[in-house]
Amino acid sequence: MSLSGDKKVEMYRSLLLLRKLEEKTVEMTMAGQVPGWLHSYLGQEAVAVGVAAYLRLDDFVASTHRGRGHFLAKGLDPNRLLAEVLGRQDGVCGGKGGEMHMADWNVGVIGSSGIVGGILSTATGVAFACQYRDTDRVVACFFGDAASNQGSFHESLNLASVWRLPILFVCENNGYGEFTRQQDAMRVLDIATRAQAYDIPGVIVDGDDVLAVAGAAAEAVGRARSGEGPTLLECKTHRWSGHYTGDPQDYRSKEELEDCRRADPIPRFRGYLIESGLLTEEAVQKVEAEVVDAVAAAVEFALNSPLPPPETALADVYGVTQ
Amino acid sequence: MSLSGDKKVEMYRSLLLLRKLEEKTVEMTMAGQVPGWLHSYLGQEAVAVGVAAYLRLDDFVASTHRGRGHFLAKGLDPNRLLAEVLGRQDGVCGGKGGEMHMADWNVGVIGSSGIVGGILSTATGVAFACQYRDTDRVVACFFGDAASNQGSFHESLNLASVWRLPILFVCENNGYGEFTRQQDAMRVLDIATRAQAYDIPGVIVDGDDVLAVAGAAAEAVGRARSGEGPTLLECKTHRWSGHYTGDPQDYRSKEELEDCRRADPIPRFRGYLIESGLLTEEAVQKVEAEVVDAVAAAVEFALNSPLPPPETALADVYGVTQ
Amino acid sequence: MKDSRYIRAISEGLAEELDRDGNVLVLGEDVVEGGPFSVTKGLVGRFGTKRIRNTPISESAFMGLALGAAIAGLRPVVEVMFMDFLTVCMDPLVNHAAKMRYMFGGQYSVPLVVLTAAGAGGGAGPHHSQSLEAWFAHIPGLKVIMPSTPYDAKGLLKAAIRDDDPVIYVYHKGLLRQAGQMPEKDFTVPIGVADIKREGTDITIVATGLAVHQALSAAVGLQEAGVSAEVVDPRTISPLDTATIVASVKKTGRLVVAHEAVKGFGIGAEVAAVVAEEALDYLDAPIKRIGLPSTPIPFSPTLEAALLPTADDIGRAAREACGVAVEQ
Amino acid sequence: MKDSRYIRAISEGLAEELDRDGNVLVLGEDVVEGGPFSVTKGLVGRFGTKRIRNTPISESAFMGLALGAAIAGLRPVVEVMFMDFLTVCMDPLVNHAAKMRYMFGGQYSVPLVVLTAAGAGGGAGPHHSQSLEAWFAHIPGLKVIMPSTPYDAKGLLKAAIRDDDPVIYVYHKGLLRQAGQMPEKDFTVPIGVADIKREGTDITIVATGLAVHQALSAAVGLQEAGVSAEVVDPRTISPLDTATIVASVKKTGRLVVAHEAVKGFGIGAEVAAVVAEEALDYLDAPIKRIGLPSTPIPFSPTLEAALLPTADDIGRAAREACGVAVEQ
Ligand SMILES: Cc1ncc(C[n+]2csc(CCOP(=O)(O)OP(=O)(O)O)c2C)c(N)n1
Ligand SMILES: Cc1ncc(C[n+]2csc(CCOP(=O)(O)OP(=O)(O)O)c2C)c(N)n1
Ligand SMILES: [Mg+2]
Ligand SMILES: [Mg+2]
Repeated sequence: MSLSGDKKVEMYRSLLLLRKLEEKTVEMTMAGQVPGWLHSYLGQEAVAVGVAAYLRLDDFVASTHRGRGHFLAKGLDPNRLLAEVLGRQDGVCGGKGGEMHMADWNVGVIGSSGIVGGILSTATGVAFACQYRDTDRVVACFFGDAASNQGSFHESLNLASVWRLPILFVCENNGYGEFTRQQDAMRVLDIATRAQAYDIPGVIVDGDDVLAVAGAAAEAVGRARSGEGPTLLECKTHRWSGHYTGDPQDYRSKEELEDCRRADPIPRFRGYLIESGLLTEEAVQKVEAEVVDAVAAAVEFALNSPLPPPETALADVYGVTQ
Repeated sequence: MSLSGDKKVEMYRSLLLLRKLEEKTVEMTMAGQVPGWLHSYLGQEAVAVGVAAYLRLDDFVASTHRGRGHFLAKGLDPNRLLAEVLGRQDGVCGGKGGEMHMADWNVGVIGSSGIVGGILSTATGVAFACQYRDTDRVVACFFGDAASNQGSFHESLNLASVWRLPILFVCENNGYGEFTRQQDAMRVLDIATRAQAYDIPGVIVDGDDVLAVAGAAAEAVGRARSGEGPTLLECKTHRWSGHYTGDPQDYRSKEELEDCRRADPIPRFRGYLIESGLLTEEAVQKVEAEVVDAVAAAVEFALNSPLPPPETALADVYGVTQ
Repeated sequence: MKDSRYIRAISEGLAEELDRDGNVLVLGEDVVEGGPFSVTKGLVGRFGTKRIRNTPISESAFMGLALGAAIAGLRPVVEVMFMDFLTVCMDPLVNHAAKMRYMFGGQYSVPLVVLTAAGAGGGAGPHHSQSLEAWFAHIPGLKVIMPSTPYDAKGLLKAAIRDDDPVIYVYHKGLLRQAGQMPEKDFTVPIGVADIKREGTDITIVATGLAVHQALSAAVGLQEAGVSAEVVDPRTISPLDTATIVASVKKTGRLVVAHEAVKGFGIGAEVAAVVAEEALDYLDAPIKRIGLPSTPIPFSPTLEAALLPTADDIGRAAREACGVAVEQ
Repeated sequence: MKDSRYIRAISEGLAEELDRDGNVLVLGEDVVEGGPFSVTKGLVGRFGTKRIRNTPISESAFMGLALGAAIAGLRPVVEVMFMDFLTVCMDPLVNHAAKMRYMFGGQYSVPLVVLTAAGAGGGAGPHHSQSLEAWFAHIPGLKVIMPSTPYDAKGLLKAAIRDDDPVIYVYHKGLLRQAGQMPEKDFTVPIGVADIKREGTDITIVATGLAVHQALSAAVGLQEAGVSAEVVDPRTISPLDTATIVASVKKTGRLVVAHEAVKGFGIGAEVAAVVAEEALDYLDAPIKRIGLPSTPIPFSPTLEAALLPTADDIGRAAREACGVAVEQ
């Protein structure tokens, strides 16, 4: 199954939405409008969009503290996403989760976690349910390079492997866990190597090339859907910003930061689309304008959303007893 | 460094001590003299003795619920070991630890754990201390095949690898975790494969061949002593008895159980010693007689040791505040 | 009504719910063979390995897996062999299962049951003997139950499986052979409702798990000394039925709280605190708590016996509270 | 004496102990860069990466590693960035560090300090805001301290590093900029000794961590209403200095206990229970507890603020206990 031209244009729009909404969110954070921390996804957009390309609405994603890109790519409403980041009533979790803890089951967003490695086993469990019910639905679970040093990574991959669960473990390798370089936290540089410990395929892909990511994901999704079990997909990518918005990044050289930006997935993909005649310069402008509008609409929606009523703070700790 | 003839004879004696003391302990367990459960080490003796061959008194071992063999091989006094198994005052932990929780720092026995995978990180920490202090002491940490599915395995090996700690991770692969076969708990059958996830050597050895184990351990100990970091050493062996003494083993066929016994490391090593002229038939009798005596002495010592005074139950929760 | 043992009550409760609802399944280490105490024994014959499933030794992953299955609509029962092992899977339980409904704005239900054996006795040693219910009771979003009789064991298990929140189901190993009566037909025991196991007028003994039976036995001795003890079994630790406890203390004017867990910062503290908050003026004597002293559980049965709370300890505390001469 | 902030008190305490004893070292995620709250900032310049060491994200392994180092004679200080993350390393702490001295018959000392940030405020959300001290206080073998002032922060940290038992050192993020005085010279604050932060005669307020300051602020308002409040800061949660608490209540006859952790099954319950056991006859009013209601901590600052205990809550409870009109 290859991607249609329309689908590719849609992917371009998605990349742009992730980028522009992120830029805006970072700006709002610097302006003090966002409570808590913000973990910017700038630079890594091709991973989210590439993996989402072959996911259906009834498939799932699960994610991390750096998760908004994954959610947008899966189809989470940008308005409700941004409202959540601002802790507003119309946020997708009513303001209770915020940036690091978001879910929207209706579009297949299982959720994210402020605990590094915390979501892998839950995602594995959703994949288990997909299998238990004899569906062909699949789960894509995102996590960082540093998260692959947590015990939950090992246990979840082993369990998914032995039960052949329909799940993609997508490692977004941006070379850092907070301020620590990957090579200071592990001796393997290819996380995909770790797949061998579970006898599952480990695939490495250029995470700044959205089509390459999509291609690798397609194969892994295919395996998962047809009952062949999990894949570990490592996407090598770049974290443009600091660990959190405001991180001065003293631990990175100027050259390194410039290199990061050179890997920008968006102009690369745009170039491809134009070259292959899928997008004209005009169409590029149009998509851009639409995305700018969407971002503006999200900002307006989010800022206009009221703060949640204090009494909701006590709601939903327990369900209604039957 | 190769093993001297004397050392080999000593290893034979050690194998025999492990075997005979174990047979006696199992007998006492069946007779209701041992509190709690007993996890028999019958059949796996070559692993403990082989690994211990190149360890110095000031090196360390750490172990599991199935740990008495490791401790005896490292030099723990059989009298005090058996007294501990019986929960007596002269037990090596005053009766507080019992079979699953034993330590004797004086002979380099760090300790064991009733929590599967629980000791790996502690052992890694002792190795860290050896390195921090610029010594050439090393740690051998034993664990089972099933324990390699715990997160602590992954995290500990990664940490030991990245800091190049002087430790041998010795996986005693007996093919079972309790009643579950290895292949039902993981898809890799060679645990040594998992070493690749940490870029450390992963070595497989016949765990029923004490000289093979010793040879592999020698190399790993050498690496550790000289600052080259950890090794994952997988010893394929056989668990003769059930998971615990009394386990009817319905889940294993008669043939399998017979095959187990055919792998007996002791006659094999005895044959080698006799063939190579290191041991005469007479000497064999003598060693055997000595071991039988030692076992009888241990039993007498342990049974004569009083139950611990009840007031000690309150002691040693905290240290004396300075 | 029929006779049953506690262990059988659990197996039957599981079997009935597995039968009733195809979404129910049982996961854990060696559950196919029955687990460490045979509570799942025989289930695989009826329900197959799809629904009765052995897991690798990876408590953290299979707990999280069960959570994922639960939010996707299944109703997993996860066995963690010994409560001590919950230390390796606190994160999925506490940061995820407990908070998922709340932090995601009410989107999810988490119908997850964790079945685990607590308690000491018989030389299981420091890693197979702990009673850690207080940890889970302190976490909003979790429910904690500790049945003391076969009736409660079955009724609460079935209620837990049908409940839409994560429930930690703690049974004491020492209760497995406990006998009792229960209905032939389907029944549940409501979560969050205490049970007065014995009525009395002079003193309230709130006891949980194995200690309920110690309290009942102490009550017999107390009766002989002219003291009428009421034994209240909360059954559910969280949410705690404070109304029943407070009402009982208001009636009797005296309170002893007993459990096997370490006394300090144990659930007995909460019971005492609630009473000191809501019924202080009714108290005729200081509140007494019985629990394990501040020690790990030692292996040697002699040492273990020296530490574990007994019926005598409860009886003695009750006599003191009532100002009745204490036997030597 | 000199002025210092709480954050500086911690860094200085670490630096002095690192200086004093070559066995002391600091481990944790990004401790080289200072950790999430800069408490280890600058140490690497003086002590190098051998002694100030970044770890992979593997809390369970590096906690166990620190334990192994401790039994081998080093004195590691391990930073776990947020107390919520302790859920992933309960096993090395609870089953190993806490029990090792005991279960191995007194062979080992475990001079291990766990440094961790607790508490909510500012939208850190459900996974970066919890106060879980009650869990650790319930585990024999562990010590738990919660300093509320720069003086206590430094003195207790130094005492903890010199202590031969595992100590969980909990600081509240909201205290980091707290200012206070302390000696120029080396000093320690003994573990296990409470501090009366304000003397009073009408009511005792036992408060921990950030709540100490809320209690002190409430005490000012109470004074204006004619109520003299004594504020007792246990400083050490376990072992708890019950003597000081009980003596204070015997003097004042009233008790409010306040902390930020969830009220139910929190450490306030233990304080209340001890008083109901040892000073019941001195109580002139029901014991009141202030703490978080039974909820996770939500992200939105509006919601968070609706839940977190305040000085007003403490003041109101104290007035009620004293029968003084409560302000609207
Ligand atoms: C259990 C746990 N430990 C530590 C942290 C603090 N922390 C948050 S993000 C992060 C780094 C994660 O790195 P990686 O997994 O590579 O993801 P990235 O941030 O690069 O996307 C750390 C250490 C945490 N949130 N949870
Ligand atoms: C955390 C934990 N989970 C489960 C158990 C119960 N248990 C004890 S031994 C064992 C099997 C261990 O298998 P393996 O690691 O292969 O060692 P072996 O018994 O074969 O020597 C299990 C599941 C435990 N003690 N601790
Ligand atoms: Mg990263
Ligand atoms: Mg095994």
